[in-house]
This record gives sequence, C-alpha cells and structure tokens, in this order.
Amino acid sequence: MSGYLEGVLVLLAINIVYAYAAFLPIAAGQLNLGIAGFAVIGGYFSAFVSNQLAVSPLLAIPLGGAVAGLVGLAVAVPVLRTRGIYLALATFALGEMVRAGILNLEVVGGAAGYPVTAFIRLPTIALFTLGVVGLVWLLFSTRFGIAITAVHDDERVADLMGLNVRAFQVAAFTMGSAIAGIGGGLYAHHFSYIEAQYFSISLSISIVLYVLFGGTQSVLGPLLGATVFTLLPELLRGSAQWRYVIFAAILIVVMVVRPQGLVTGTQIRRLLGLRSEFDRKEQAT
Amino acid sequence: MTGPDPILIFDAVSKHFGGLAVIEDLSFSVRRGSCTGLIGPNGAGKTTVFNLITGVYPIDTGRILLDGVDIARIPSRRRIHHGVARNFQNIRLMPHLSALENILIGQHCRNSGFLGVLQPVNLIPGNRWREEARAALAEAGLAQIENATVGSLPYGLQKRIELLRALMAQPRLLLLDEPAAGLNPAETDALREDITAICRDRGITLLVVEHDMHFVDALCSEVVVLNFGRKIAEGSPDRVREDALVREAYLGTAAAEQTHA
Amino acid sequence: MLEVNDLHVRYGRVHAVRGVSLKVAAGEIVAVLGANGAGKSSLLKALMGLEPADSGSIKLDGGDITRWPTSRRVRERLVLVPEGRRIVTSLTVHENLLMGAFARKDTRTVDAEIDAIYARFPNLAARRQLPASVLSGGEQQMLAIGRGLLADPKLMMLDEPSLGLSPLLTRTVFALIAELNRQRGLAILLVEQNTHMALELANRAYVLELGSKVMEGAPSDLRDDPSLRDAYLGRAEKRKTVAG
Amino acid sequence: MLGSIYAIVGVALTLSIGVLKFLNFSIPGLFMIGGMTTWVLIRHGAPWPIAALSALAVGAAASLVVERFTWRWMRTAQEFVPLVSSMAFLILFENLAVAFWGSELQSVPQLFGTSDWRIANLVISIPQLVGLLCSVAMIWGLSAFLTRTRLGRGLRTIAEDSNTALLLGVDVNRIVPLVFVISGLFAALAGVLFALNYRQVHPFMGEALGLKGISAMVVGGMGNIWGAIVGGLIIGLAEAFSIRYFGADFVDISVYGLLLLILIVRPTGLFGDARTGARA
Repeated sequence: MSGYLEGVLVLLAINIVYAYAAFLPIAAGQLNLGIAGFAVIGGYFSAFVSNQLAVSPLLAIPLGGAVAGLVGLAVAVPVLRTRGIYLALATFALGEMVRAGILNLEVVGGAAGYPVTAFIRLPTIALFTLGVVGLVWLLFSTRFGIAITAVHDDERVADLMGLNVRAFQVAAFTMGSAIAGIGGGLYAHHFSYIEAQYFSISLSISIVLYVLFGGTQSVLGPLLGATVFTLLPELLRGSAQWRYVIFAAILIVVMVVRPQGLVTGTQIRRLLGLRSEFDRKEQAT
Repeated sequence: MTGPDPILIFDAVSKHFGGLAVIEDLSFSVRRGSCTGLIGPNGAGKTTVFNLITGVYPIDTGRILLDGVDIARIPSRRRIHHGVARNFQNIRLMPHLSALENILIGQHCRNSGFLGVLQPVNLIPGNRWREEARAALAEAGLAQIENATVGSLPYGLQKRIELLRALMAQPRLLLLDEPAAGLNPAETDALREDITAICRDRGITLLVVEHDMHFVDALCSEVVVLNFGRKIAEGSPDRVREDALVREAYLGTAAAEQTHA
Repeated sequence: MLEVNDLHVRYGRVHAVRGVSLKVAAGEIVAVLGANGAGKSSLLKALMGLEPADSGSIKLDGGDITRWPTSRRVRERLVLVPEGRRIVTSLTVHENLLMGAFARKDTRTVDAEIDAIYARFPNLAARRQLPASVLSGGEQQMLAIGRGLLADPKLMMLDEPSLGLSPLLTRTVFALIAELNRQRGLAILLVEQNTHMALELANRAYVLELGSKVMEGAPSDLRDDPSLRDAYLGRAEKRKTVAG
Repeated sequence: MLGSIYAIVGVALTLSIGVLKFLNFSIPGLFMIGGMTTWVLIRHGAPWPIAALSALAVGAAASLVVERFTWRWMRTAQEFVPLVSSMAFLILFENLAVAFWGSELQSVPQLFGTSDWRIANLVISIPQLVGLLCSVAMIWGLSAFLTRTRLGRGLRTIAEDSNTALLLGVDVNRIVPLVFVISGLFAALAGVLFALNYRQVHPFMGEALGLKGISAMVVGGMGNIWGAIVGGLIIGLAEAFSIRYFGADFVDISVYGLLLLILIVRPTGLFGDARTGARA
C-alpha cells in the first residue's frame, strides 16, 4: 500500500471515529461543538500514559477515551443545563478552554507539542474504528437507540412516557466524549506527535459538518458524511484552499436542498426492504 | 363529592399562570372502571387538568390522588409507572421513529431498567417486546404500516398509533384529549366502540376531554363540567344537560353575564 | 367583494381545506362555523396568504389575489384579526396600534384614528405607553381589533374573537363588530365557535366540516336545519332548547 | 480599543440573533472581508476613505448572499442547520481569501502619520478615536432606528413573531435582507477599524475575534444591543486582567471560562431576556 493511500485511509478512519463522537449527542438533540476538546484530552492522556508508563497503545488509547468520557460525564451535568444554541456555545467554550489549558501544560510540552514514542499503523486504527462503529450500531439496535431518538424528537412526551430524558442525554454526551477521546488517541499514536493547536474549533465544526451532511437520523449518516468529506477533497486535487471552497459550497447547497442530511431513517428502512405503502407515497411526493 | 371507589381524586387543586387562574380550587373524582367525560367551553382548563395529572405543569396547591397516592408530588416521568397514560390534543408522535418504534416507546415504563434499555429489540427476531408491539399493531389492523415513518401517515392512523402507544404502558387510568377531533362520524363511532371494548376488557378507567357531545353521551357514564377553571356541574350526561349553570356557560345568556359581571 | 372558488389547502399530508367556495359582499357580515379541526383557521390563513392555496382561486373586488404575498393583501386592505390576538408584547400599546398602520399608503389620518380608538377604549388610552404584555385578555382583544382597524380594512376577518373571553366581554366585542359594520359599512368575515352569537350577528353563514363546506344560508335557515345539529353534535340543539 | 471592536462584532451578531433568532457564524467571515478588502484597495492605491466605504459595501453584499442560502431556506429546518450553513460560509470566505490573496499576514500602511494626541499620559491615536466615535454613533443610530422608526417597529415585530408581522403587512422577505445588510455593515466596519488600527490583516483574522464577539454577545445577553457592548467591554477587561496577572497564555482560559460560567449560571446573559431594542 502506498504511503499516500495509507495516509488517506488513516485520516478517514479517524474522521469516522470523530463523526460518531459528534453523532451520539446530536442524535439526542444536543450539538456538541467541543468534540476537539475531548479528542485532545484523550490524545494527550493516552500519549502521556504510553510514553511514561510504556503501556501498549492498545491499552493507552481506550484509557484516553475513558478519561475523556469521565471529563464528559463531569461537565455534562452542568453544561446540559443549557439548551439549543446555548449548549453549542457552552461546549465550544469548553473545548477552547481545554485546548488553552493543555497549551499551558508544560509536562506535555505546552505550545511546542508533545512527541509520542509508540506508533500504530492503519490496521490497528481500522480495528478501533470498526469497534467504535460496531458498538454504536449495536447500541442503536437496542431500546437505547429508540429512546435517544424519542428524546431528540420530543423531550416532553419522552418524559411523560417514563423516559429519564436527562439520563439519556448525559449518557449520549458522555459516550460521545469517550469516542472523541479514542479518536484523539489514534491520531496521537499514528502521527507520533500531538499539538493542541490542531484541535481547534474548526476541527469541531468540521466534525459536526460530517454528521449533519451524512444525516443525523441513522447510524449510517456519520459514516457516509465522514467518508465523503475525507475523500472528496482528495479527489478534487487542486490546491488546498480551492478544495475547501468547493467543499463549503457543496455543503451549503446540500443544506439548502436536503437539510435532513444525505440519509434518513426512512431511507434506511427502505433500503432494508422494510418499505411500506406510505413511505412509497412519501417518495412520490 | 367523592363517589364510591374513586381511582382518581382531584382535591382542591389550583393552578395559576402568571396572574391568571387557570384552575381554581377544583375538586372532583373519577370512579374506578368508569368512563368520565370532562367538558366545558374553550379555555375552561380541560387540557390543563390533564397536564396537571401527568405533571406537564406542577400544581400550586391541592392534591391529586391516584389510588390514594398523591402523584402531584411525584416527578412527571414517574407518573406513567403509577398507571397514568395519555394522548395529546395535537398528535405528538416521534416523527423520526417508525410506527412500531413509537409503540415500543409506550412499553418503556414497563421495561426501564438498565438491562431493559440495552435490549437489542431490533436485532433478535423473536424479542418479546417487539413481538408484543407487533401483535398490538396487527390487532389494530395496522400490521402493514409497522415500518412506516409516522410523519408520512395520514392523520387518522397517527391518532390510532398514539392511542396504541398509550395502551402499551398498560395504564390503569387513560386520559384522552379530544380523541374524536378531526374524525368523521363513521370513524368517531368506530373509535368509540374500540375504546369501550378495550377499557372494558382491560379494566382501564377512562377520563376523556371532548367537544363532541354525542360522543360523550354515548361513551361516558359521568361528566364533569368546567368553566373558567372551576367545576360548575357533575353527574350523568342527562343530568348535566339539564343543569342551569351548564346552559349558561355554553350560551352566554343574560344569567351568565350577571354571574361574571 | 371577496370571492373564493373551490379552494384547497394542504399541510404536508393533511388536507385541511377541501374545495371551499364562499362570497362576502360589501357591507355584509358572514360567519364561518364548524367544530375544532373543521378547517376554519386554515381557510383564513389561505385567504391571507400565510398558507399557500393548493388549487382554487381567491378574488378581491374581482382581481385574482390567490398568489399575492400577505403584505400586498394587507395593502389592499384585506385584514385578519388573528386567533389568540397576537399582540406584539415587546412593543407598547401605542406602538402596536402604529404597527396596525404599517402597510398603509395614506397615513395622514392615522393619528386621528388612533385617538378615536383611544376614545372608544379608555383602558387602552390609559396604558398607551406600557408594554402590551400588561394587558388583560379582553384589553388585548380590543387592541387587536383596534390594530386591525388602523389598517383601514375594507374586509376585516376575525378568527375566534370570543376565545378566552367571558360572556360579558364576548357581548361587548360582538356589539363592536356590529357597530363597525353598521357605521362604516365594513364587510366582516367572522370565524366563531360560539355558534349562537355568530348566527345572531351574521347576515349569512357557512358551515364547514372536515375541510368541506356542508351548508350555507341565512341564520334563520341554519338554526332550523336538523342536520346542523348533527354537524354540531348536539350543542346547537341544546342552545336552541334554551333560546326557545 | 479591542473591546470596542468586539462590541461592534457583538452588535452584528446580536442583531441577527435578536431579530432572526439566527446565530450567524458567517459574521467573523464578514469581519475578515471588511479588513482584507480595505488592505487590498489601499495596496492598489485607493485613498483610505474609499477603501473603507468599499469594504463596507462588499461586506454588506456578502451578507446578502449568506441570507439567500441560509435564513431564507431554513425557517422550517432543524434548529442547528442554519448555524451549520453559516459556519460553512465562514470556511468558504476564509478559503476564498486564501485562494486570492494567500494566507500570509499582510500589513496596511501607516495612514495617519504621527497624529497621536497626548493628553497627560494618555496616548490616543486618531484612528482609535475615529473608530470609537464611529462605533458609538452607529450603535446609537441603530438603537434609535429600532425604537423610533416605522421599520424598526416592523423589525421588532418580526423578532417576536414573523407570522404576526406578515399579518400586519410587513414584507418579511424584503426586510430580513435588510437585517443581514446592517449586520454585514457592522461586521465589515469592525474589520475596517481593525485594519486601520492594527494595520495587519490575514484571511483567518475573523476566527479568534469573531469567537470573542460571540462570547461578548452571550455574556451581555443575546439580542440586547447595549448588553453586547457591555459584554464586549467585559471580555476585553477579562483579557487585560488575565494578561496582567496570569500572563498571556491564560487569556483564552479566562475568556472562555467566563463564557462557560455565565452560560451555566445565567444562560440568558447578564442582561436578561433577549429582545432587540426593547431596552436599547
């Protein structure tokens, strides 16, 4: 495999992990603009552990995810008091704070960045990605997935139906944070180097864009969104800035034409042959 | 005031929004196994009564007893566990879920533990909960729409799915807010027969808000009449019909003007 | 003046108005009756252009306005006093009245007209500089009607003006509507659940059921029609018992 | 001074949030467009007033494009779809700027010579003074416009309920672009002031400043114009203090910490519920 191809695929795998990190809270109706902040926590923590304690990345990365998840759990309770746009801003502020905090943390190199000794290649990363996708997929085939969608659709009715709305929201937020941490760990261990500057609000925004582009209503949405967004710029060639220009333009157009994202639950059911007369009617109109 | 064997007692309940009293010192009871109608003019507070029972709004003063338990002190989320389920005046299904998944939500209160939540209902073909929900849909003659996204269904079908969702909670007390609104006379009759049969077979007590007096007459054994958040009459539909205050509330006659002037 | 032909309105999959035709002549009071969900409010929204008409036509003074934007209809003096009054609570009472004249071409007499409204509703005059959120339900209805009048309507449509009002206030509002009609020759299209009072006021009435027109005629004919009682599922009958 | 630039960006955002309930992330991009256009025109020999006015016009025009592709389409979509589209516009504007002018830091020539005024120990530069006066005048004018004029009342009606506004004959689809134009003007003005004052522009100059502008708006109370100004000053002060007492590295921590704290404790901001102009 050429180095270029491996590079693209690694990026793809990590972006897919990030996309699921954003997807879980979005599926519960919360826009987390602090994904990069949780990724940076998981990245630095796993790097620190594998550097200092010579622990295998296979252990250090999930550990980093767990720490990011714990931080997510700790902040979820106060932060989820806010809603809608305020929640998006609070998570954004949180992400920026974390990043700024690590920039000042001399033990992991501060603004100079932090070299990572251990190194993982595409197969390991692909395994982690498969694991994350599989877990989220399993989760969404349980009552949990239905409940999360119910909380997203109508919090009031979900509450009256006996669902613990707050618990589901905290769970989705926490799991999303943990997955973001895993993504950060994968990044740190593949590129052998991690610097906090990279994990900016722009990264968080692009991750959210993957999900909204792919569709927030089905487990396949983030996978599709991250894939298109990673591969499209590669296919477009040209200089970096023109790629971004075309890319942003495509996104704007997709949001106008198809604000629900590329794939929806209805389409998934149709794809699986679970169609019904009324869905067909919907398609016709 | 309290009839024999009440399942629900409203005891001196008041509710204000800002300075406006929407429910004032309201007391009434619902007899177990009965079908009780809650009627009154627009804005009389009928839906608010439902919202107070289910906890959409907290009450200001008073008690709401369900089988002797003051549910007004229980968080809204827990009340369905005590056996109260409802529908909504403007259908509130989960638009991104299929018909079947919406009904699965109705089961949640019977299966809400950690393990219950993590049951892969969509993976294992013979899952008990899934089969139960499918059977309920099939029984209602809706088997063919189980995978339809509910947003795409016609109004009448959505209303029936919402009713099924409430029934899935296996309530003791079912609150129906204008179940016949927007249905034509034939659909209304069919709905009335269905509701009567279901409530009789499963021992469900029914409290129903409805504008359609024919429907109320045929369905309900007792009626409570509200106006301006107060009870102005209660009794059998025939007796209420003869009540002078009820006539005024509906008519705005000279007598009513004096009352409220 | 207003002529509606075979109008259909759909929201998504709900077919709210199904082929309604109606007319309002100059100086007439026309009532539209029907149960909850009969399509009355959807009809008004379509007449104002808030909901697009699926098919059919709406004509005002002979000109087709079916595709006009709402603001143009208001400029042509077709005015709706909406259900629930829709007072702008962050504006003062006075500013709300000024908003009523927003779309007017001729604004010379606005100040005098506002003074006339204050003279008619002293409660509003007393609160003119307060935010409209302090008004009671009845005062809000007065303000909504006053605001509607400031648009200098030739046809005023009222959606459930008695909703949430006590019987006494309802009578006051209905008396005002009758007076406006008599004094200015203002044409009125009234949507009401309070059948009895609407029929007392109206010259003609239409009955909607599930989005379709099921009946039309003079109030006296409608009152005597047995199927109207069915359409109202008993309530009309009861009213009549007491009225008689 | 930076505080007053935050405040102007904050006002642009506030207008969008207050009237349209739309958190417009393209505003940092419009800020950058204002700054970059000023630099480009001055570099090509335009006198600075013409450069500044043209920059304002370009900013307003770009804002109109944003309106066409975000607000107009998305009144019915999920609440964060317009937010995301406006973020996409930010990316689009930034990378267009990079594509045309490169990503380097560019400097704007010194325009006002040594025109600093010295009053006791205070040094006041002319562009700073002009900027301050400009911003106060524009904000004052805006709030007068919202409270006193017929159109201002129309805007406040749209802010409360756009359907009611329609029923009163307000042509919402014509007035909303006006809001975008005004907020585009404010954002571009902030960019022009930044370019003339700090004499440095680059394609990503909007990000940090725009994010601080959003913070200013939230701290002050979304939708409240004077609140946005106070919020801008508070953010500016928080920066100054953290530089003084903790060092420059802690600026972001304290600013975003403050934002987070205020969101959690008082999500509607320091100045209560958000109604544009109602208390302006």
